[in-house]
Amino acid sequence: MSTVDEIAPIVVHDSARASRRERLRLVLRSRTFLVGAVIVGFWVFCALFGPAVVPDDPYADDILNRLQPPSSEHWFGTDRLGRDVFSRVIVGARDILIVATLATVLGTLLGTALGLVTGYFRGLTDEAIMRVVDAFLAIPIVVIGLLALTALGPSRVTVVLVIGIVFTPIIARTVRAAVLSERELEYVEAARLRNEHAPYVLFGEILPNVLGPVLVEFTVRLGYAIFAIATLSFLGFGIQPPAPDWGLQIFEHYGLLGAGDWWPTLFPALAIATLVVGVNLIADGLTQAFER
Amino acid sequence: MSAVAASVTAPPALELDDLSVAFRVRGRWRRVLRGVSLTIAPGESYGLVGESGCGKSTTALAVMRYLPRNGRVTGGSIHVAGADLLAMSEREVLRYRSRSVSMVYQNPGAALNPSLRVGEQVAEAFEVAGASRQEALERAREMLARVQIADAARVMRRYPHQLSGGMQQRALIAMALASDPALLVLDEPTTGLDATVEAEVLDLIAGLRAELGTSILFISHNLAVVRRMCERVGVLYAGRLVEEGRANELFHDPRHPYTVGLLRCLPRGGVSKGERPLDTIPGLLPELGAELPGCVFADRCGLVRDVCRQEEPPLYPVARGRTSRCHFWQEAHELPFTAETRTAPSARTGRGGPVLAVADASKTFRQEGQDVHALAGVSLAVGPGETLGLVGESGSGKTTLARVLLGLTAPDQGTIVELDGQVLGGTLGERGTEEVRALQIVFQNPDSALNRRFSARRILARALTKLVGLEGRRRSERVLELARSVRFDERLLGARPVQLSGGLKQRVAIARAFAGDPRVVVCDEPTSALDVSVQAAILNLLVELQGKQGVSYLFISHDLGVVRYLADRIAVLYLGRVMEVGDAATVFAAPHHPYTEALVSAVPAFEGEGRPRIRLEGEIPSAAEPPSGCVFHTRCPRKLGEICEREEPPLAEVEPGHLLRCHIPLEELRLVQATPPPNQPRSP
Amino acid sequence: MDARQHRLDEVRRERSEVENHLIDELSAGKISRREFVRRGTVLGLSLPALSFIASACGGDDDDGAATGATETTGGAQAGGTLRTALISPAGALDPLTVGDEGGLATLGQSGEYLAWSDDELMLQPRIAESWEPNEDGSVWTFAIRQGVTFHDGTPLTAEDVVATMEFHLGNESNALSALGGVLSAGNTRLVDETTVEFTLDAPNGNFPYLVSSDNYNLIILPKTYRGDWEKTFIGTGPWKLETYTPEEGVTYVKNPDYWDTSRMPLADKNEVKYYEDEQARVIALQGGEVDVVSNFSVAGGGALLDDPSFTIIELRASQHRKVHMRTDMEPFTDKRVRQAMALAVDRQALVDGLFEGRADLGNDSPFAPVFPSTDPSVPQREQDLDQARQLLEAAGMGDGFNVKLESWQGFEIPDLAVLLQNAWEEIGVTVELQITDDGAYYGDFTYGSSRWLDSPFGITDWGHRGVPNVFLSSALGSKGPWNAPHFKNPTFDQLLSDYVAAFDLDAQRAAAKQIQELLLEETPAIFPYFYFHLAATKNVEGVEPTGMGHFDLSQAGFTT
Amino acid sequence: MGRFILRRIALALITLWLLSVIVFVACEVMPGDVARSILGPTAAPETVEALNEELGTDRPVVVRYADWMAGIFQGDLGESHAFRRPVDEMIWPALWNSAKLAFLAFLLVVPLGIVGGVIAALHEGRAADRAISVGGLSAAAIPDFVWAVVTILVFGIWLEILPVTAQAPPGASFLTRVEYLILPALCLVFVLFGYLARMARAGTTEALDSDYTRTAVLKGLPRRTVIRRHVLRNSLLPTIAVVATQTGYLIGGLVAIELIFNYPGIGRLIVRAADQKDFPLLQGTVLVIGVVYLLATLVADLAYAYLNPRIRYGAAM
Repeated sequence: MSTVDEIAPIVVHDSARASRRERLRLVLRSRTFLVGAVIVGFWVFCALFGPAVVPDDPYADDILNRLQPPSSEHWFGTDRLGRDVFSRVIVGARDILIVATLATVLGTLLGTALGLVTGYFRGLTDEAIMRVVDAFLAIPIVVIGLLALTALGPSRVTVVLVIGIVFTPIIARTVRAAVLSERELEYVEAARLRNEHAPYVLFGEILPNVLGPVLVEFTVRLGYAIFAIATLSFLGFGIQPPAPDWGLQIFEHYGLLGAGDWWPTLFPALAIATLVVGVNLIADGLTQAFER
Repeated sequence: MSAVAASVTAPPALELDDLSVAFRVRGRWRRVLRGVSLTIAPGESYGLVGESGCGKSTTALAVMRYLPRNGRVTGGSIHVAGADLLAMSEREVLRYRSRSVSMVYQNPGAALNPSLRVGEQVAEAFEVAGASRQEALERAREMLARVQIADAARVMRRYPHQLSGGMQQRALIAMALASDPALLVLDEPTTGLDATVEAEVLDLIAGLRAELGTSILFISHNLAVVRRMCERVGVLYAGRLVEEGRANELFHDPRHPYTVGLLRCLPRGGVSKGERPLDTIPGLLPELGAELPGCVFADRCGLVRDVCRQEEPPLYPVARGRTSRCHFWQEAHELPFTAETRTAPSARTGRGGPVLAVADASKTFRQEGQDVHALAGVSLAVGPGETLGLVGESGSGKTTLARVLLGLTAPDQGTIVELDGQVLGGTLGERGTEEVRALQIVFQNPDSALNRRFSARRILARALTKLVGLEGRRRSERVLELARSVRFDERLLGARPVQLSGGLKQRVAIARAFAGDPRVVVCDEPTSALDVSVQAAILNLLVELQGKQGVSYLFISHDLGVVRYLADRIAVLYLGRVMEVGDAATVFAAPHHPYTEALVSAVPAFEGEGRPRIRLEGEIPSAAEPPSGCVFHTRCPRKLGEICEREEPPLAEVEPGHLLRCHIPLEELRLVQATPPPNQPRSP
Repeated sequence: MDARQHRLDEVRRERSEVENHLIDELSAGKISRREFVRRGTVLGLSLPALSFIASACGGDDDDGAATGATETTGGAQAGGTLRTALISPAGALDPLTVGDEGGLATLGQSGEYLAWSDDELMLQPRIAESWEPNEDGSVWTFAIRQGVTFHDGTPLTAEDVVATMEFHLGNESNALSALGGVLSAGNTRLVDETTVEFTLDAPNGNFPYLVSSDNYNLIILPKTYRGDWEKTFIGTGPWKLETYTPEEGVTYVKNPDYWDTSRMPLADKNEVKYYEDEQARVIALQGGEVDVVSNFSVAGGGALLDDPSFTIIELRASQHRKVHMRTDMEPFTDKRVRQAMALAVDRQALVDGLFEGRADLGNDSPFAPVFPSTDPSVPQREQDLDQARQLLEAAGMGDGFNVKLESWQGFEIPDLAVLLQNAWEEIGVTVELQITDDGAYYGDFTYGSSRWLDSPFGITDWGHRGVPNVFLSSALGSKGPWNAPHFKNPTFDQLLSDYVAAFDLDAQRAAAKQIQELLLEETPAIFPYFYFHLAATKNVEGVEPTGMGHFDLSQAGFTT
Repeated sequence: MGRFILRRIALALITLWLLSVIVFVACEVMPGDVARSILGPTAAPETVEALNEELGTDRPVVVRYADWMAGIFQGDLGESHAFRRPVDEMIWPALWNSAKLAFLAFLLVVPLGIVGGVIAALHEGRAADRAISVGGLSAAAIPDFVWAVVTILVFGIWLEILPVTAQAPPGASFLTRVEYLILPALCLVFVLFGYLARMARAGTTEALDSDYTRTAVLKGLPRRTVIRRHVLRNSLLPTIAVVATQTGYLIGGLVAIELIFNYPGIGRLIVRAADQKDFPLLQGTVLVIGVVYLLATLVADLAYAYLNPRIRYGAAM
């Protein structure tokens, strides 16, 4: 055979970077993703540099100038202790982002591991674990959060643990579904045919292929985590005053809406909404890119 | 109704004039069809062939005026039965689809609505054409009977998933014929069906055409099928019609280098690996929408000259009714062979004991509360350097047997797998590294067989580490050697599977299988996902590797041509049982098992038009409830009688090296198989 | 004037020593007419007699008829269904165990007490017609009203009163938080059909308050009562149970057989709706779901306060927040540190900011300005950061220190905590907040298993009491069960028993002054303010709430 | 089909049992002394101890679990410590209330979500799709309690056209009761619409891109018929299952909404139980919520199976 047949005349872009770059390009071309990234980027900036850039000390009260409507001095007005709502909203991004991210990371790590194991081994282990997962899913997340926070006392660590653990089965389900279809692919058997141990097959071979769904799931869950954390602090669990937590701010002020003092409620509510929408837009953009 | 008579006055069933179609991909319009012109006369059957990606299906969709959202006709015209398709309003298009043209597609399972009963779906087609509901149902039943669905009334009440693939395709054909269309478009209608089923569907289409005089646009990658079904053929390459002519002339005397190459790639005419390697077409199809100033085939053509790259060849009239888009069509048949005559072996290296032997292999799956006997007492042996071909319809147990041998599936108790006389554990966990590396596999689909996250280098390196224990420099060197041995350009080692063509991917998979110097490699349909030109290259490679390394193959394929080319011996499986084993030539030629006979006769061939078709009744029975006696008796065209139902015949050595599982004595088989079978068929 | 003097003398003749002393104080101008009436009711003088004496003595009328915004019922019309938003009871409705506002306000609708401690902290006779102490106030005799019937038609007798008292005294009732150490089981004696005599563990000048509505568990029950109050809502009050849906509310109909015809309900029905949340109650009134909202806060009810279409009922009360500092634990063992902490607080700003002025300044003792016995001459503690810093310096804490302040998520406590945190930051004290739920903060209510009682530094909410006795003895006395500051001061204990035993206002005030001064000096706790009790109505008049959280709807009716 | 149902029910039972264990154990972790919380602060330690003994809270966990389960099988969920009434007596009205709200919410949001999703899918990538997808997503991103606050403010207080609590006065007519539930239901519509529309859109898009839709189109069927007969039939099936998963949120997860609207549903009850450390009530409520969720998903699965011929009529013949 003299000719090296069917070597691609196409320039096989000479590295794996190319496909990553291709995916990145797809993601970046998605307007949904970009809008989401800008929103989330803004809040991340606030979380990182908020305390340095805000006009006022978010904790300093001025009780005699309470509930001032928005003005050039206080862009978002003042709250019921006379604190600057704008500063509190900006600075408030840090806590919720850290807590939500940690919780989601925890849930994603545990859930991915659990999903890999159950999806790969199937059989009795899988059945048993999935039943436990089902049982967990039967209780709404807020109720679980509420129980745990009452039992263990409110603290950020508890919030991270609770949400992380509640997310674990949900993420495990998604990962499991991905693994179930992945394990039918022959490369898994090829791995077995060179005597690979199960952990390597799981984490070395299958995991890289389900990272897409995992990443999407992570973003989606991040949105839910923000939602759940805000709900828990709204219910008075989880975060200590005088933290400029958004849910707490809404809880502290929504009763004043009737009196026409809408600003201390509206701005944190908008903050939650924009952040969750932003995260969801990113998730959407990623989903589109990975489904292609 | 005579097709010939109609053609005198009627306008052509289909007339494409300089049709160009482009798709918008990643923000750019890319040309997919480049000025295709063709005409199908009323009642004529026209075949469109070419490798994947050349624009066959796009042509079909354009004819249905159903291009995807990102596609559009950029030039030319389409006339169906005289009507200008591109000028039609939406309303007219509806009428056009319901009255003038119908289409049948690949993958019938997906083309039927899963939540509607089959009868309703077929009847719907009559309703659109103007029948009342009641009338439509009645005519649907008739039409289903006409496509040889025995119990039409019952089938109408079924949901699609309750029908087999062949039945589904029949229903779709019935639906397509409902409007009594001027043109029937068939897009790979039998791809994915078993050879026996394919043969029946093709028979059906041929029969209906003779009966109804419908014009047909038949699209297929399978040259033999087109040869059998069509009067005229067009060869499509990169969106260009490169050659056109009457089927028998074109296949007999191709006048375009591409056609010539395609035909040379096919293992046919009983040729085997020992005689000569298959020819291939080097290179790849140009990228979608690439600018091709000269001949579209120039980059891959062995006859290429400067003019080819600069000047687009016109359609040269070659003979009456024949055209070729090649500047040098006169020389087409002089296209140089890419492969040299093989110097090398093919002969089985050394006799001696078998490398791999399996005795009494059984495998029972538990499914929906039933025991499914996928394998029932299979005993086979593979000699050193030998290729054992494994054939049979889907569901016959080929793949299960392979998996049992490899240790991927634990067999039932009593199964004995021996490697060089040593008994192997049932599962991989019970086998040592040496034993594991001795048995490897090349999977059918290289896309799923290679981890898409890893580079070719990493895939090969990992195999070397685990199977041979190589590390560092020595491993890198060995990776390069492996790549070279499968003719994989080492510059591509850093690429991930997604960046490689199907053939290249399969090379990586083969290299991986050979990383640990295996004794036996299972090849499970290794080329059925590939185009013919690539298939040829891969088959050549397998032969070459075997010659060098003395490895044995267990070669599974539904393509008897390929098996015939590659295998030294062949085992025929049916319902988890071996029906026949013997040398390739022995098995392929009569006398053979009636099942083998049917399989062989189902293959459409280029030559020897006259070979009689042996029909098989129905589908392969469920392995959960195998028939009593000889499991083949329910479909056997040569059934003796009651003994076949009562008693399972043994697998007996009827002549040296030739084993048969049949009550009919060999001599009698020799006799009857010289004549067409007795119970043959309702002629279409 | 002569005739009056004559008749006054006659009155005096029939009065005991104690009572005459009170009359003397009034005529001498030592107490206001209002305080006179209030003290008089405690001692069992009837209202007509009191008003007569008061007018006879011509006591100054400064805040004279200031009997609250609710007195007139002129505009209120009869008929209709009154709807009231009430905070959901925390548990089962059981006279023994109720300990929360929702529960006690519900008890008070159908049930009645021996006496009603009204919005002016005056006792109005109800089941008891009158009462009288012995010389030293160690034995009190109550005359039980005749002609009262329970809702099931059974007439009420003195036996029912004795049975009710013994039921509580023998059953670990919540009522014991006030009666503990005052009245023991078996010491309630049936004298005759109409008379009950209480023999106290020690003399107590304010005993009638302890068996009035202030001790909200003590609704008078039939002697046959054995539990299951939720099924019947049995009592003698102006409202009878129609339906009760737990968690949702109660519907009452007017009791046509009510004994006090002058207080016969105006409305036909009285619907109490339970709300989990203050905001929900406020919104309910705004949205016209209810006509009356009992007890709401300034912080949560801003919408009501700012809107003239709502009538706000404002009561000065003794409810307050107490910031305790454990006197036996660092960093608060040194009283100078405690004083510094107290001096850092700008009370006026808290009152203005948190309550829009609807609160009295606290002076670091439980003696609220609303109590007559409080001595107003004790100087008010003002914010003084310099002095606070000096005190810290002197105590060796010039660089400040870190401490954790514990409390729970309720009322304005989190806000107060934040404001205090910022205030203390000014004097270099860094405070970390730990705001939990009430369950976690109060724990088991016993030393060793309650953050309230164990934490070095905490904020506790105290409800209204008619007299400061509980605030003093239980919460600051060295043997008190709820002495969160772990304040053990013999002088205080002595002054406390003097105060409790004192009958006359002079003596009470004298003791109070000393206690107030002692607590200012020692500062075991900061009492930043005593805030007003607020209720609101829309188109309804005649609602009479009490500082305790009861509300009397008998004379309430729609104005339009 | 029969096997499918049996298997599905068996799985649900196992899950249910696990749920009961989880609930029981979770409640065991809660701190606090049961008798103390019943008797209040002033009770003597001996009395507390005696009551603990009487309530059996001092017995081993396993024994108590067995007792609890035995009770449940007899329909007895025990007695609430704080309210001293049978737990089931408290749960059923609350559950019924929650169910009413959930039903109304479903009644509004299911048709809206499906229609919205289908419209979006039919106009994929165009303005209508953008509006529905982004709008739905944004609405769903705003926590329910924020919606509650906003709707109360707008409809209850500024416009004064709807009641601001969810609890109708006793004896109110059916229509009035519905009127009272509109605002909370509206909040749920906002929260759920985007989710349902997204599911319906995904299903419809998939069906639109399918081979069988192509078959139908190429038969010459009018677009309307194609969508009605071929697309919707297949695309809406998965939405059923999705709807069911939301019952968990609607029954029991509406803690904030029920609090703000003062609605005596099961979400509010659970908060009360947690506040009061009322173990029997807490266990009962959570268990009932779980059962409702499991039942809903079970019913949805069975409905899905019934409507899906692939499951209804086994495998190929």
